Amino acid sequence: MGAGVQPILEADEFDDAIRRIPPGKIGVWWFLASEIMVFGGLISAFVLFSFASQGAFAAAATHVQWRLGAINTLVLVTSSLTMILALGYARAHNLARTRWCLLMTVALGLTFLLIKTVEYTSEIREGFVPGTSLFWSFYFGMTGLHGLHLIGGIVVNIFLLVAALRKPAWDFLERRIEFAGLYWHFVDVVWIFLFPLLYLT
Amino acid sequence: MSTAIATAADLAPVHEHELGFLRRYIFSIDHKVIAKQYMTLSALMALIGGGSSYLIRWQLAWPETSIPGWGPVGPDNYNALITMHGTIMVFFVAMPLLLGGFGNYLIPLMVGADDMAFPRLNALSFWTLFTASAVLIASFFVPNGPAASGWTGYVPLSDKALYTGVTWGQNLWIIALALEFASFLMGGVNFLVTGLNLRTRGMTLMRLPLLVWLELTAAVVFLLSVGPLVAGAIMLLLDRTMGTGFYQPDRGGDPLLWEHLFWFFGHPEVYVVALPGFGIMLEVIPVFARKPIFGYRMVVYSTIGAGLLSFIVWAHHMFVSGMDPRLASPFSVTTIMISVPFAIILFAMIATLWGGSIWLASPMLFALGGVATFLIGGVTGIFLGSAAVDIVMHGTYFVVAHFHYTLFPVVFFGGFAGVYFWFPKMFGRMMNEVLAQLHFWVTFISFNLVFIPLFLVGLGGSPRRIYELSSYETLKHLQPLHIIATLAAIVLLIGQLPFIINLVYSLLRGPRSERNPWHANTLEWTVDSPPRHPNFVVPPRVYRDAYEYSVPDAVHDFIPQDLAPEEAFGIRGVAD
Amino acid sequence: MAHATHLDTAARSNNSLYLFVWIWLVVLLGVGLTLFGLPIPREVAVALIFTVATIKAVLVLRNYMHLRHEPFLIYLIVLVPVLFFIGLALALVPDLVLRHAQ
Amino acid sequence: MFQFDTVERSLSRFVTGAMARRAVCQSNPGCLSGTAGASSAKSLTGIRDVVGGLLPENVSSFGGEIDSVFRLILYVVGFFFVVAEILLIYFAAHYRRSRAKRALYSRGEKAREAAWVLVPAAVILMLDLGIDAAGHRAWALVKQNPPRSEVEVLVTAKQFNWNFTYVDKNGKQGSGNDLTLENELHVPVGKVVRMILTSEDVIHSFWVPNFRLKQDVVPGRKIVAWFKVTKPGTYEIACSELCGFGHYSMRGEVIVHPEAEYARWRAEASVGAPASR
Repeated sequence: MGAGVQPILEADEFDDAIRRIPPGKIGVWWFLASEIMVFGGLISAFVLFSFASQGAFAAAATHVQWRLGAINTLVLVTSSLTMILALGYARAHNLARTRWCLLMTVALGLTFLLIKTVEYTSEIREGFVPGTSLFWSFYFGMTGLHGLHLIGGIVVNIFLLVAALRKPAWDFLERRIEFAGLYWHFVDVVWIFLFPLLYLT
Repeated sequence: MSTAIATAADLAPVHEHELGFLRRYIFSIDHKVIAKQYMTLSALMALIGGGSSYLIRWQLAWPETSIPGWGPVGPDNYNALITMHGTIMVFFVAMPLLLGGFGNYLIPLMVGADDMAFPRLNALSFWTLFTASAVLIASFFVPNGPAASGWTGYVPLSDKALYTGVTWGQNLWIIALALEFASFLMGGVNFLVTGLNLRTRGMTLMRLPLLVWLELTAAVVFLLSVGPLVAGAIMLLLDRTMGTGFYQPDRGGDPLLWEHLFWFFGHPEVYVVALPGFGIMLEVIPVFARKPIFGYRMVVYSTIGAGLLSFIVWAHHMFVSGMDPRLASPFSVTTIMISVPFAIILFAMIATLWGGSIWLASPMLFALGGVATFLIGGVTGIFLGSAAVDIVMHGTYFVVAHFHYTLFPVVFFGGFAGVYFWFPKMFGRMMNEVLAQLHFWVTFISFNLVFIPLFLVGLGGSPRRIYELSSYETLKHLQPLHIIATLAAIVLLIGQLPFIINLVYSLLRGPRSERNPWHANTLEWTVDSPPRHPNFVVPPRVYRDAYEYSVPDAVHDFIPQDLAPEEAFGIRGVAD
Repeated sequence: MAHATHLDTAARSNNSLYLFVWIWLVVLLGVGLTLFGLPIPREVAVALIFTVATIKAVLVLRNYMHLRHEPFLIYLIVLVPVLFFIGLALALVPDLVLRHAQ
Repeated sequence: MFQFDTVERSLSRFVTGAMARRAVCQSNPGCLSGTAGASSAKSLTGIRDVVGGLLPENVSSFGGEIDSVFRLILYVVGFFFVVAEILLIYFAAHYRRSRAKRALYSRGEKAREAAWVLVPAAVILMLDLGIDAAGHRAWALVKQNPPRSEVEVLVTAKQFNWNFTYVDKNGKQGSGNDLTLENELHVPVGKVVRMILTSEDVIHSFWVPNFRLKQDVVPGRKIVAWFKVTKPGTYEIACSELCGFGHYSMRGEVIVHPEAEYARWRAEASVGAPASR
């Protein structure tokens, strides 16, 4: 390909594949890549310290309420379902059900936080605070950070719900629900790993 | 494309004329205005950072005297000064200028997009950074002063107030960095989506201007490296506020964890700053040599290679930190291997000059000056990369001189090259060449006079971050070198006056510039100076890569990317 | 092109599949908990529990986050960070773990 | 790194010898070579002195290894640095813009062109690996397998002091009559001294320029370092990791005694030990 006479568009599969991704979607993915590194860093540190702690972590872990944790996992997984169904119904232009699913998602998210608060209070009553030991530092640090992410997701979903309650532009609503969903499911995936890490080991 | 435009559209359905002052110049969502805001912010922070360097240098040269225009500086103030100097220069000058400023201004124009993919996110990321700077500056005025544990904030020094006496200063430092990271996280996502998905027709990946390639690589490197440090910063903040013990050995924590997490980000961060600087040089050199960049693909691949390598070299900052000595040699190998991609990039720049028709205008001078000085930073890096020699060099002034020789060329030589090169595009006026040349020569000479003596101070064995040499008998003889460096530093600071004068004068009185004063090829030169918002009347169509200079039997010695072949080679001239 | 993508993704979104995946997620949660309860050596249990967690994560990623329909680039965006932080963790092992083992 | 020293010597002899020979030949046409031996030896030591003069005097057994790696890197990167700068300046000066002729159109993408960049890069890669190998030998010697120690000292750093505790010959360390000195380390010349470094508060760094020895001192870790001094005298210890407002004055001294003198000092010190603590 010499001087100014290069082909107008080179045949470049990868290139076109990238262009076809909606900007919003790939933007969310780039953001998630960075989030993976945040939680990845925390989780690696936790795992390594728990290896180093020679059983201290496992001992401390017996004091967390794994039942509540399990219930919370169920709640969060279900909220993922309602979130993705919201997308499905939005694409089918079924407004009533879209609204209902978004509402359920928000409700389930709040339920998760509620249960988490119950856990926190009972643990703190028993005298387990972030400063108690390294395990509890990680426990509160990681679940706290996860909780903040969840709050962010809930806020976004409330915005979408409001948008859905008004007369929505379908194209806009779908895209937003899809992108918000990506984030919501990611927060779910993080919990899927945090639960066994903190409760079951 | 249409998706991209749709998104841009439903986010930014605005036109300048119907905007008031506030929406147009302050809370604007035009990437060109936001870019100028970034540049202004980094210029203001640079004044603080430069001022602190004056205090630091004076203290080192004449420790017993009180500093003219300031007064005496105590050891604790000195530690605070070096901490804030490093933090400000890296996070609040270099990144806002090279990514926030040039990246924001040029990526959409160069790929033929009307604006960033997410204009509001773009504005939000600037205002987040603005808040971060405000927080950092506020930390100067809180009780017990600003952070004083070095820009690396090593624990336990930064972990407990009783070690430095700093209380809220350190917390605000952490918060400022967290906000800064959030800002550039948003910015990085925006860059990547804009640069990859908003490319206009015909703008294939291998036709992207190199600046875009390097900015995008920098963005990816930042996004993927910052996470662990965010995690580490959260732990540090919890340690300081919630009484946890992540970094306190007596409670099962480990100080080396912070060093690992910090440098896992800290080293890639150097490339986040360096690559855009190189990008500017790579844009300027072909234009003023009137030659295609030598080995475009080589440069692209070495850039990506350098980006990947930067993730597996961090422990070279920790050779003598007490980490497992078996880690040293592998990290030595990867570290020294970094010299290969950067050598390729630098050789490509030099080879581009060969057989060219070179015009040493101020942008070219700064670009070449940047290459010439960065070579010193690069080669001295090999000494530090070798674990054995690093036993001697680590934590000495050799390191200080080394990283100033890597960062100053890319940030300031690169940055000034960019300003002199794109000023006509940004403001529609030319800058004064005489003042520019004066500015270059003063900066170039005084910069080298500051830091070459510091290499010798380091070889002489002087640790860095010490308040005065005189407490060590064997270091006393190095004092004259410090005095030379300080005098040169003062000249360097004063030497920026021509630039400031030039800037102000040209903004007001500079001669009007046409669209394409340098006869360059990339798309930003095909629109008005300054460009309108949205950038392009019709989405441009790209026919070739960005460096078609001096093509045989073409009408002119340059062929803009969007010029139809028949116009480029037919009898009709270039429609400029 | 926006319209085009919207149409074919609409064709993809499939509520019965989503429900099916959810059932699997719940089942796997149960499996994880039973493993936790079973009287088997801790190491084995932990290993299995995390295998289950990984399967759940993959289910969510591929079906709810539509990764199965995405181009190669998005796989890269997900996998490269994972590789990086695993590499970081491995590099930390000598300093954080082996030190105590001695 | 002995191989490298011989290479360095012969290489430098060759260069200087050639230069001397040319000088002689210019003076008288019918010249005989071989007059260069002495001068080359001198200029050889010249090179090493200039390099050595930049660093503090080395008095440790392993410092020479590190210095030779330093010189190896200096020669290698020095060569590429000089070549690159010369080309940069020469091109910039020689190919000044001329309205008359267009610049040469070369995209540097054909293999023959790209070779101008890729071949030097490949050479650099080779040399890098050489530097790695040389560096690894020196590193392993200093940090990886400390030799059997003859004197053992517990070094405890704290803001802003160095404390040196000698394990009492009869009785383990910690038994009442250990000897602890502040900012003052006495060691015998020519003996392997083994240090166990710990910190009470923050990270410090034990740095003796003349020993070419630096080791961070980390709280919660017991880090082992060693050295063997080849020349009696007093050498300064500097803290080279920022450790607070007193960092700049966290200074200590290593006093290296001849053996007999050290034995005498040790005997006296132990007697007065309880008093001195």
